[in-house]
Amino acid sequence: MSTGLLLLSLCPAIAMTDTVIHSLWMSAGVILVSLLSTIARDVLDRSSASTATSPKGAVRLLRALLISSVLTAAFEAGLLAVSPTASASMGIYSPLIAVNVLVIADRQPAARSLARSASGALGRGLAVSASLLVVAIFREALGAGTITLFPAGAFRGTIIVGPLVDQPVRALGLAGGALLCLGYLAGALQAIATRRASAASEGEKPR
Amino acid sequence: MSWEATLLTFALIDNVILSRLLGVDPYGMPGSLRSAAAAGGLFTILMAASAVAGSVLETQVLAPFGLEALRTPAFVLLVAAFAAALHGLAARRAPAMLEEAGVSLGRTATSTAVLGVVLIASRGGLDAGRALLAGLGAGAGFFLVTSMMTAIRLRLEVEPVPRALRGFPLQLVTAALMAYAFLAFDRGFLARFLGR
Amino acid sequence: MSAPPPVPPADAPRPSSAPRPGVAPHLRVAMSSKRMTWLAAASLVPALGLGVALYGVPALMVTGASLLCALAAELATTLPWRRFTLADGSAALTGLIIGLVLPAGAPLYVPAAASAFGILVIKQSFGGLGRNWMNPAMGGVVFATLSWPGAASWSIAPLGWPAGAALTPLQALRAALSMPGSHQATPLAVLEKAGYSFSGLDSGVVGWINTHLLSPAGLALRQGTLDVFIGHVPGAIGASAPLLALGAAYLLHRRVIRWQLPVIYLGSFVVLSLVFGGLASGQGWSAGGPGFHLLSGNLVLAAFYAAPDPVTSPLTGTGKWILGVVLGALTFLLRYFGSLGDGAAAAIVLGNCLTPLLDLWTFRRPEAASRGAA
Amino acid sequence: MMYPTKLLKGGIDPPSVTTVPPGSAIVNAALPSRALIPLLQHAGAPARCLVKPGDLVREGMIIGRAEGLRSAHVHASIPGVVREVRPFTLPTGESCEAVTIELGGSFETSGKPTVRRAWDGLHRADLLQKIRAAGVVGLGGESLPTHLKLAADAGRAVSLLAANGLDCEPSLSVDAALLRQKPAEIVEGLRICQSLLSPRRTVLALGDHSEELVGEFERLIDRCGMTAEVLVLPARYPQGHEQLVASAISGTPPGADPTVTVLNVATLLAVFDAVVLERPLIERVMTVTGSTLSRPQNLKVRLGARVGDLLEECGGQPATQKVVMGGPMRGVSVQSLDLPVTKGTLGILALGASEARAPAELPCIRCGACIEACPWGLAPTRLFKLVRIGKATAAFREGLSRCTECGCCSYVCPSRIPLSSILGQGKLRHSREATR
Repeated sequence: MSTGLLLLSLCPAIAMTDTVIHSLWMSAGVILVSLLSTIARDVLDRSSASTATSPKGAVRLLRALLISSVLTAAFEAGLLAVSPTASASMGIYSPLIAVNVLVIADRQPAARSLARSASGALGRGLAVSASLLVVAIFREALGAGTITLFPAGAFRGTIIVGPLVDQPVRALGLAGGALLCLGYLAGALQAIATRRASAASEGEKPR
Repeated sequence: MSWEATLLTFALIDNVILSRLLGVDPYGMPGSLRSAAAAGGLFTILMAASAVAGSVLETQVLAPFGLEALRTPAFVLLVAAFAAALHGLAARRAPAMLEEAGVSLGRTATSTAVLGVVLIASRGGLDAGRALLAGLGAGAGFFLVTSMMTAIRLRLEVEPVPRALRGFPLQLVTAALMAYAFLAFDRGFLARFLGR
Repeated sequence: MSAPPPVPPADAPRPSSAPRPGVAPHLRVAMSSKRMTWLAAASLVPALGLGVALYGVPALMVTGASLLCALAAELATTLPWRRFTLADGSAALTGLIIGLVLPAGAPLYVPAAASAFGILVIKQSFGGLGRNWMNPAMGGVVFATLSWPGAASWSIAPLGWPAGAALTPLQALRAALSMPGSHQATPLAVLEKAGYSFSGLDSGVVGWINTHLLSPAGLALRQGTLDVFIGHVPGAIGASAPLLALGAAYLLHRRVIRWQLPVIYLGSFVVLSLVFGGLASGQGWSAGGPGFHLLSGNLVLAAFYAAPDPVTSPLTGTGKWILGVVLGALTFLLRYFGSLGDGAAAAIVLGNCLTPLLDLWTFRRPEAASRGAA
Repeated sequence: MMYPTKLLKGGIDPPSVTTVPPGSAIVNAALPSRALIPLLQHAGAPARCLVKPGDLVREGMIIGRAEGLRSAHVHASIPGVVREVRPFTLPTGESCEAVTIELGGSFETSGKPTVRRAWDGLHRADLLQKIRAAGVVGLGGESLPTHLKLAADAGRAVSLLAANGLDCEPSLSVDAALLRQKPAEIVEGLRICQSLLSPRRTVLALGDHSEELVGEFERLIDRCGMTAEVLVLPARYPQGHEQLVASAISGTPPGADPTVTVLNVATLLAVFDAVVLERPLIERVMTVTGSTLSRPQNLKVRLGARVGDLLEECGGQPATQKVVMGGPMRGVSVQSLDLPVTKGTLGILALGASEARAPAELPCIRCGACIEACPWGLAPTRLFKLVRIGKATAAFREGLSRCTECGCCSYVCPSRIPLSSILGQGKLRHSREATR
């Protein structure tokens, strides 16, 4: 998955990296919706492709929006049922998944088989959640001095990160912190990509 | 909320880009001040229109008939519809502006910034008038911040910045620094400023 | 980095008799940007000296921490690339300014973090000196203030006060204004109520002036006027307006900084305070005390050492004028209504966000040039 | 003093390297024992060589014939024998043939009583022919053959003829000295040009350091019954630039009016010599100065004389680290003292160690000093960055074409960035791209 694409999909989701648990919920939403919507669109495409009237342009966009938004709504309902607090804290950002996954999908070349496109979607979702998780851990650990997970048995759900909890770097927990972390994450990804590219081009032209 | 409070909140304090983290995307960077202005205008109109429609939809349809579950699809389609309408209008009335803005229907229709404003306005339970102000304020804030970020980017273009950070990463760091700067305008400031 | 100038290096092999090469022009101005930076740093030493005299070791600790951290951060981001940039002095100046802007009571991680953020994120991420668009010192301070609002404004009692924590004049004023009823008080009256112990020097001088100069005119200065003026009140380490102005005067004389930006900045702030300041403290129109707000806090330092920073201030004269007014207005708003520190640093970084726009707007290209990149 | 309104914006007042005391006489340099005369001393193509080794040449005899439109004749500056004719590279980098003449034989013109020839009756074509035959070129630095400037094409009337009495660079005082010592000849030369161009307005522009000469020149102009104004401009660099002088006088923006003709006073003197004395251009006045010279002075030098000899004549010292042909702002630093002086040599600077050191470059701090200094209203700080990242074309869109490489930006830059030379490279690169 290309760096630019990953970043593009991260941008709206990055707001939910103030705590680790939020990032996990967001990741779940992105994975689910992108996977299912991709499958649905793919199926529809293939069926309509057989008939001569393949929808295009605005119609196509409308259909995609419809699919992803309905799926998102379903996810929201599910989240509300599972954990009302989580759905409350997701606020306006869970509905945004609808347009978000669509933006990603639109920039993907059409895959040859259904399995391919599905696995592609899954891969994208996983990449996004991994990045979200990294940013979230970094931000919450430094910005709040905690790492919030599920309460499970004796474990009360939050890990305290040493002395930071007393004087956390609050600025990293703020919106700016999210942009900052995403920025340096993007830098790292870009550096890796360029290194790969230069390593690849090493063969033909020595520099 | 008083009308000026609404306007200032959506423009400065809860800025779409800097505080809500909507609308920074690696493909959507305007290439010049003119195109930033054009895109800003386009988005402002779109935000205002769909925010109003959104609040009406919320208060007249969704809430009374208990259709909150359908909120997301409704708003998504609403924004898309308005985007399509606006594009059609602009293509006929102001093709130059549309050209300058350089945003495709796909991008406006799926713009997280616009949808975000609609959602915030409706969840905040703003009436139509306030929603209009909210949309205008958000648009103004979007316009201000994109212009500043564009100017900074044009300045960085000619500088030998670190290779790893060139381009979008620095755009994000820039946005982060601006976000910290704009935090000087917080709710306390608004309260004291409009309070007396 | 950038391509080398087309001058063969001075140590290039050449016949000893033959003259040296070199590109035109063959004359250069004496003042180099490096010397400018070091002069600016040197001109801050008097203010630092008074700070140390007033607050003792803690002041040294805070300034030292910010200074060392700034230098370390600069080294860490340059040495791996075989570059050494400490000599240009900008890192040292940044560290020094951060130290002077913070109060002596701040725990050491505050100056350290401010310097680190200023150098690493604000400056070096964009390629180092001259490429950053935000002032590293002020940006770093804003970052620290946002992260630790309390710790970054812990001011302690200066020399001749009962030891311990103490409110800065602005904090005292805000506290007083926040509680009802005390609106009619002038700043200095508030300070007296807040239990400020003014120095003997102050009472002596003020008393003398009142009896010998003002009493005939039926006027009188309040207790504490002198202390506030010279900065003998709890607050930032480098808050002594007269000493800062002294250093700034030297810089202006050597043309290291130009007068436009600071003067317009302070001027517009004073005008706004005179006209609207009273409203903020509930005293009605044109009843504000600009003197108090001008002298207490970091406004003077920001106006002379942060605003005219060439890297982050507009290129054109028009741009400087506009920015000056904007900065004055922002400082006024944030100081009277805001809650982020005393507003000076925040105003500067907000101004920095505007500067690139001003450059694009105010630079008129010659007729020959068509509408170009910008 | 009342200046015209439209003076240059920006510009600089550099401390001049120890300059010639004002009002000191122009000294005749010793005759060179051998003269090395390049056949390219003008704008256009090199002149074609007319002599071969062993030939005897008389003083002022033509040895190079103009080739093509913008080319000019070259004459023997001393009598004697042609020793060799060899390819030669000028300090500017261009190459051409150069004739070496060894002094010998007798002088026809020098030291003989001069005959003044009346020219009022002459036809335009004859006047122009005389000027062309004498190989007169612009002596203000640009070296364009003067007869081209004076051959005003019929139809378009010349709006302004300006005599430029401002030295084109700081610490050069050629024009100031000539104004003091040859006022009558200069006015006569101006009258000749006026009769050729019949401009709507004729102005003699003086630098403010020769302000006291205004009265004298007005008297001279009245006496010879011509209509011309005398104006004083500030001698702030680069006010002496042709276009800036013109715009200061006419009030139009620089380069806006193509029908303006500006001639530097040294050129006017050459025109006078060519027409009235019928003497070719074989010698010129130049300022030889610098911190390491004990006797800086304005020398009248035979073309082809050796730079080293001239420096010694002015008390050159071993302390000299850097030698510049031309002025401190635009001059070319030379590697060898054996180079000859040419029609375009405005002066010679001998600089000491402190001035010769090439300062280390620091990062641009965006102080904007270069923008304030640029007389053409450009933003060198942005242009040089564009050029360095290879966007010369973008730089042109932002006005690089207006740059004259006057050097003001480099002079004021506190980060010691060689702005003007970088912009120069940018112009070259762009022209190459354009041709490609």
